[in-house]
Amino acid sequence: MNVSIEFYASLMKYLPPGKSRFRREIKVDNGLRLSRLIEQYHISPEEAHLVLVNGLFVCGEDRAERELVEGDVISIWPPVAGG
Amino acid sequence: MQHVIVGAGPAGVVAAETLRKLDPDADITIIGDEPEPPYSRMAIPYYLIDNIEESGSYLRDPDKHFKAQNIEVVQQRVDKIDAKAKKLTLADGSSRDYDKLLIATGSHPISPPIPGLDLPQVHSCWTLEDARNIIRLAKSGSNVVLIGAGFIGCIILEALVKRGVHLAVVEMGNRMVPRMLDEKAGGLLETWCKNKGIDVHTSCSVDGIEAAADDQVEVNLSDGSKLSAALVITATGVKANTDLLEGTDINIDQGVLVNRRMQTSNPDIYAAGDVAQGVDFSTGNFEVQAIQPTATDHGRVAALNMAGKDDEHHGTLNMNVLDTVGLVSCSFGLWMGVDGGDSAELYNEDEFQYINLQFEGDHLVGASSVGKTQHVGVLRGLIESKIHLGDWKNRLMQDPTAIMEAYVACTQELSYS
Amino acid sequence: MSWTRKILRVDLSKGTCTSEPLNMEWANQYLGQRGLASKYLTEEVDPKCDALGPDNKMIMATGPLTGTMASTGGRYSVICKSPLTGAIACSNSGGFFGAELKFAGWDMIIFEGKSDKPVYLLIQDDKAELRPGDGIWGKSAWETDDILHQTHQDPQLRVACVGRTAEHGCLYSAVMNDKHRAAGRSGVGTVMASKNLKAVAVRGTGGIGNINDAKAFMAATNDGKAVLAENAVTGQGLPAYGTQVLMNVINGVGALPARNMRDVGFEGAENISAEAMAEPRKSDGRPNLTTNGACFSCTIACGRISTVDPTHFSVKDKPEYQGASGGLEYEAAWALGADTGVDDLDALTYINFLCNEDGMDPITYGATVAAAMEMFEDGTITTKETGGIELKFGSAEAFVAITEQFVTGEGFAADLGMGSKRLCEKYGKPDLSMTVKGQEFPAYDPRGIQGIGLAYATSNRGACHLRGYTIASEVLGIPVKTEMNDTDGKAELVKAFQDATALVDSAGLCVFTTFAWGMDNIAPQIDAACEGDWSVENCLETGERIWNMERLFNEAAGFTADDDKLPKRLLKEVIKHGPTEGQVNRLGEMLPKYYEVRGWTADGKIPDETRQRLSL
Amino acid sequence: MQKSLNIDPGKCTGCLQCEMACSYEHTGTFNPSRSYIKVFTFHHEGRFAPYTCTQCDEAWCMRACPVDAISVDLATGAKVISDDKCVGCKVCTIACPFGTVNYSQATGKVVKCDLCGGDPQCAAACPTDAITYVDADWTGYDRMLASAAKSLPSAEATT
Repeated sequence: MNVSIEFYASLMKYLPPGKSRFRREIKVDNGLRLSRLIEQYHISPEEAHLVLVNGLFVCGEDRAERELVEGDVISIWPPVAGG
Repeated sequence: MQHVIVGAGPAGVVAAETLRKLDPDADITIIGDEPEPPYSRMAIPYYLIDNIEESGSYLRDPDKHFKAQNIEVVQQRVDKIDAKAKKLTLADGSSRDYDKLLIATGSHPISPPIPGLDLPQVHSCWTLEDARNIIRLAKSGSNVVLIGAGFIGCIILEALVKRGVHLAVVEMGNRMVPRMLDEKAGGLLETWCKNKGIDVHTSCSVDGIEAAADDQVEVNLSDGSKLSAALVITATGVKANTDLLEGTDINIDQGVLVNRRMQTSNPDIYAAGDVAQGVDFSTGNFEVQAIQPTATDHGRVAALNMAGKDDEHHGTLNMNVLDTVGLVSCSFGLWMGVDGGDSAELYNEDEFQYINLQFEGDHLVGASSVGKTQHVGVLRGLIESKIHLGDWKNRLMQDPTAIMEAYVACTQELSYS
Repeated sequence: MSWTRKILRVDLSKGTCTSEPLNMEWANQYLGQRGLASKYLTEEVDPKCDALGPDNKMIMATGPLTGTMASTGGRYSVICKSPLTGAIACSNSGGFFGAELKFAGWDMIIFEGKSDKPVYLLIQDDKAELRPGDGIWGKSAWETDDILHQTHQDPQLRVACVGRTAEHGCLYSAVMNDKHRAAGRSGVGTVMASKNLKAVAVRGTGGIGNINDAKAFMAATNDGKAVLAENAVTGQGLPAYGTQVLMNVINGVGALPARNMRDVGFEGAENISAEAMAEPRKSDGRPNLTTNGACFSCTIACGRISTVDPTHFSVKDKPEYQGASGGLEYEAAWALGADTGVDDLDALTYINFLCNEDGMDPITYGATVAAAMEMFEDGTITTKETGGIELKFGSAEAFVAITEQFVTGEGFAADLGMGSKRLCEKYGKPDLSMTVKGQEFPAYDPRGIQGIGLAYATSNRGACHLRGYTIASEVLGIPVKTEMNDTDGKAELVKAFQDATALVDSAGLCVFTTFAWGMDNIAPQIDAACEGDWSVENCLETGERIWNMERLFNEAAGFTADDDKLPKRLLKEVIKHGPTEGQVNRLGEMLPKYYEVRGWTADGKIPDETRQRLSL
Repeated sequence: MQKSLNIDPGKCTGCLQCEMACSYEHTGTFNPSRSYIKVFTFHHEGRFAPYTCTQCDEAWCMRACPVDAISVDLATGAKVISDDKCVGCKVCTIACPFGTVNYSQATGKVVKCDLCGGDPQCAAACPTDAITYVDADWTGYDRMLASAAKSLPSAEATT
């Protein structure tokens, strides 16, 4: 199935080659779990601080359970803040 | 190898130490004619205000240093040099042989042609002995007249003020320290001194000094005023001590003429310090500078060559730093500027602040400042390294206080790793 | 003890500068900076006074940790009654000015009265005097800074001053210090200019040597610095990406307001994000971001130092704007960018430079331009008012043009200088002003994030994120994640953030430390520096006391519970798409609970028992 | 192996922790105006550069001192000022071409970096490793000496 990944800030280095600044359309196995996808890109649990699926926050405990579906947009940030 | 150094000031001492570093086995002798261990005139003002003991003016620890360095220090006047025989005759009749001789006899204060200078209330301020006399006569509340507001005169101003005397200063030039600072800077010093209660007479000379009642003298000025004084100090300049070389075939002008190796016209005789007319960094001319940093530079270069290292001196930069009753000023190199050069300055009369930079092309050739104590040495660095300032010249033209920034930017890599 | 225990009182009417001892009883109750100066203000100023009249006072105040080795200990605040809101104003700034004031031996300066001629205050250690300001009045803040440095020939002189906008009466002008740090909000610079005070130049050589327990202080500050260094946010995230990293985050979670908060979500967000700032550009291969810079004593160093693309239309013929200077921080990037619909990074950086150079709060300025743009699009404002400028959402050219006009005080500047509340009222569209108590919102939409809406509504200085930054919890998970769209627990969360922030602001520290530090990191540093009891409990109570004192000032100024509200748009107009689709802010669910946890009455008044509990 | 201060301006953020650490070590106060290390800010370039004495072998300050108040700390190689001997004549402040020996109004003496006796506090306080205390044969030190030597022709004469 097709999903989109968006890696921001210092996680941009984990993006596969592509044109867009942050976003890549990728193919993944049906039913892939969110935590597995994060592992596939070698992003450590500490680095994957803020994880959104379709703009909605998914906390650390729920990531192992969360099954991705066709068209999901997964956005990941390292620990950041501002103000 | 026999190295003999005549003169126990900074030039002589640095030369001796440099020689020792280069040649552990040489015989090295310093012969000085003052009845003191080698001392520094720069320290005299601080001795005058009891900040230091006499020993605080010593160039090195007299008990240990020279012995440890195996440098012989002899207190004797040298009467005669026999350059052919390479032999010195001392005042006590003894003699010394040398292989290489360094003349570092310094300079002495000039007595201006003023009637009455021989009165016992009149002293110069040059030697420790002079300082002792000044301390004796400059009692709190007494009147003191200082003739000459040159560098030497100015460095003792604070000491005199702190001793609590009523001080008047008479300077022939139109401003204070005319040979070190321009009119704006000299003017700031004058106002500063007046604010401190010093009676400053510029463009004025002393016509004569006469004895008066109660051990006082009367000083008659060209502007018509008469000043009563318990002590008159003359500080009207110095002259190289070249007497010793009179009668030899060594070339003498304002001082002993030397080449870039500090070598006189006699290849075994060198000269250094106030007595030497060495090469000036800025002009390439041979001049007597009579300043402390030049003396030590001369001493080092002379010693290198005396020890057989072929070292040509790039010239000494004329520079001065002066603390006039708490107002610090300094000048470097061609502070008066060069033809066709650019200059930048900032002047704040209210705050007693001044900085003036002189450029030739895009490098700095001279500078002077008043009221600055931070990073002033970098002016020497900028001038002496002839750094091409590039765009920083324009920035300094806009803001001449950014001297340290200019130096750091031009010498350090400011890139990111 | 760390206070210098000395206050400089400057009577601008009489032209006098006098020294007086710091009220130590108050210092022990209000700590310093925000708290202590607000105490002085409440004691000395009639809350009903004309903010721009001689009866208002302006206080520049440091904290006890300002000027020390405590990380971020370099801050000062400007406190007065605000001309924009009529409420208490307290704007906090970093840079180097605050520490220098402390080194000169002063905890704070109280300016009162009004000078009949432009002046500046020169402080050289214990010597302070007013000098004629003729040579700097009418100059920008940058020019003023340069002129004062040259006049006094001292590279170490630190200058706080106002730009031209404050002189022209713009109601949200900042006090600028060190060229690109600002006490930015609520028009504190306007108050300064109203007193004919153009600048304060300070040089201090005395330093700070009276730390209560120096050994314990060095240990506590070293521990604090280690915590900041090891924390991923303060040790890596902020130095590398700055606050601007939030642009994509807040857009991603569906809470980035756009086009005067008409929309939520900005399609151009990524073009003006921290990541975009770090990308090499085509013209010269350099990124917008030159480096990160620190304020005094700060071991985080989140500051952005940027350059505009020298080929960009805005600066192409202006070499003076082609060098590096203070770059875009998140709030400015949002207000100048997303809120106006402009996604041209170089144009925004240039406009940000102009905000720094002439001292207008970029949040209020951007939001006011955004309100004007919305009224331009609906035809309320036309090119007749704007002097021919097509002030449309998304037009970088129009925005640059109107800003260049604004700083000179010409054309449409007088209208824009009112702020959006007065501007929208003037043109008959009061609901288009996105403000609380007359002050514009920062960059988080309260429809998407509930708690921040409550923080905005109850902020003592009008809409503001820095009075209770619940975003840390609601979006970033610091210290713990709470649900953005929940209202449960938000009253308690807001109160906790408000009180803690009041304490941090009063210590002389930067609130950004709290991404890594808890009160148990902060209290020991204060406790070692200052005499008295600065336990965690006492620190929190002090924060609460300060919050309530500010509220009392506003109450006396005429503010009521009716002012603790959000604009209709945020309560009624739902978010149209994205992850927060369909949401509005549910302030009504949170506000009564908030009054309750604060120990206030149902109509937002502070009852006697709460005053007594807090020794007010 | 003797160590030296190595400064990497590229890592400096301009926070002045080094200046406070230096002044605290030497005066017991947080007081940048009395720090022996100084951070220069290049606003237009967006650069910061800490700068202090490189303890150069040439030791212009030491040679110019008229009263023997500057000596070499044999353990660290630092050129150290003796407050007891310094009379405050300021000759060293114009002799040092790097501008890193300065007169202190507060003490009436000159001051300069003394490497804190081998534990430089500026390096300890620097949050970004822009200032480190490293073995003297490290390339950064060579570069700094080279730049000094290049800029001042006689710098290597007695080394």
